[in-house]
Amino acid sequence: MELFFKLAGMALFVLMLPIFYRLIAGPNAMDRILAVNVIGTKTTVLLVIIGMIFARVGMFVDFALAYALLNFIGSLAAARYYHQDRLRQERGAS
Amino acid sequence: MIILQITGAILVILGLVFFLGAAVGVVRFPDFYSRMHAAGKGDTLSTILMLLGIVCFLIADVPWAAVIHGDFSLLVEPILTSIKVLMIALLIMVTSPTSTHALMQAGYDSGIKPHLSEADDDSTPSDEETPTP
Amino acid sequence: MIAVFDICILIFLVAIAIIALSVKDLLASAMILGIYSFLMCLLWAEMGAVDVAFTEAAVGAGVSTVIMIATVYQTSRKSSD
Amino acid sequence: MAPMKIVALITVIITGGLLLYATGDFPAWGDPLSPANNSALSRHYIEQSRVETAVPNLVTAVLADYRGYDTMFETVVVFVAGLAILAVLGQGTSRERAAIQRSAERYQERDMINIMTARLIVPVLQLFSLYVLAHGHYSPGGGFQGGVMFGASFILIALAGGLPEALSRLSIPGALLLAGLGVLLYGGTGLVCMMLGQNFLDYHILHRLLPATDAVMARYHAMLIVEIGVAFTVTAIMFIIYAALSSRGRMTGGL
Repeated sequence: MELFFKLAGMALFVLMLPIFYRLIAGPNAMDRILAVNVIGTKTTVLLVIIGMIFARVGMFVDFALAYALLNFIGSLAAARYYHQDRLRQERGAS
Repeated sequence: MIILQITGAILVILGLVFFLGAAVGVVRFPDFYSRMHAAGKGDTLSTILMLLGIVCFLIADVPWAAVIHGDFSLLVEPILTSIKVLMIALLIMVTSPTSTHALMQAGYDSGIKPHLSEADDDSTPSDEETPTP
Repeated sequence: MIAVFDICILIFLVAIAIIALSVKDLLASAMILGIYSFLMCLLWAEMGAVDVAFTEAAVGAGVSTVIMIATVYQTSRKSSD
Repeated sequence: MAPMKIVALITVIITGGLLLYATGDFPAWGDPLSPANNSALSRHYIEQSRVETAVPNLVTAVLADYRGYDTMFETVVVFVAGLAILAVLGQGTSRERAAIQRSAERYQERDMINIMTARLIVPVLQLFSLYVLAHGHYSPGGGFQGGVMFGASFILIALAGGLPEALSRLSIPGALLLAGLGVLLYGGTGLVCMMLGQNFLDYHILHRLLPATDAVMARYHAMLIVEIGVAFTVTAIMFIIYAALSSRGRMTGGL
């Protein structure tokens, strides 16, 4: 079972590589923020998987939960930034 | 209990398959909105499936032989942990679509045009900000 | 075998640091520093420093990204170098 | 590429290579022969902290009891950082604030979905942060982490519903009062220890004040009081930093 979770964690790391490609090559900032969002969600799973590998899930699940709660704030802030930026430009134009 | 472990393994592998779909979609799709579509759906579903698989493993790990003999105190910690993992799945089910929605709105606000034409489909998958209509 | 995790996370850390330095857009750079913090949290957790990992998760996931975005909003967006 | 960038790249690559090289030498988790266990002091912490303080989480015991000065002045540093941000950004003239408020009101459009999700998440976040604060003796966590998460819940309210919405729940004077109260709670615990005839932050004498506790449990409970003080300060200062930075000190408009 430990080996299974190690392989699953490695598979998650390998599957993150395409997302990293989008992070490096993304044509504009929004694509990079998308990649950040995907990697942030996957980090929660990776934390729980590391807990399974060490057989101490009760300890690791606490900050996986904190992560799942807080990860949402970053993308919300980016969305607010673009919204306010557009409003500011419209205000400047009119 | 071996059945629960096999179920858990299948769920984790299924989650990895969905995440592979999301990763391919993020690389291959032509414009920001379709990439966001792949990332949002595949990511949320794969996360939830993998967490459910981990819950199956946690329940299979409980020493059921001792519990059946009346030692219920062994049940407390695994069930608490399982509830927390299920809580993570629930919260991701709520927050991840919301952040996808917020980022979609942000893409609209920042003036990204969707990729509409069929003509330049195979020329450049990673388009610039304003494709020709 | 757990050392493979270490090496994966450390290579990703170096890659993320280089990307965050080379991106001109400061908003994207702030978000990429968020990934740096995610990977740092994974590294602490995987090395056994669980309290430090919790601090990194609490500060890096929510607060520091938001504060950097707020600062970018009040200053200019493009890097000047 | 500019020469400074090449220097930075080389530094990053060398540091990363050294870190990768060093990963082979890590001791396993819980290895009794790891170099961190060699000195007499760390062996004392590992063997005696459970006996002396009754706290299972070694990190909390070291952080809040054995190294109480360290944590106290960290709290003071956080407090002073918040005060410095408020002092540097200033408040702007009242006319400027009124202008920002008028334009912000005219262009106010908030997203309904974000507000609803924030309403759903904020109680869970606050409850979980209180759990992290109270359960810090048994699992990772404690005052700092719980405080940061509680402050993040106010930031979430400000992002979803606007800065005035969050300021109506925790105003800036109220936040400053809360931050000062946290430092006072920490320092006051130390002073009470001094008044009872012991050293500063030497908690075990507090069993005379706290009901029905012996010297060991007095240290256990005093650590909880101290962590609550840290959480107060960190909560208030995180929110103050966000509110001041996102609105340039004007406390209206903003993100």
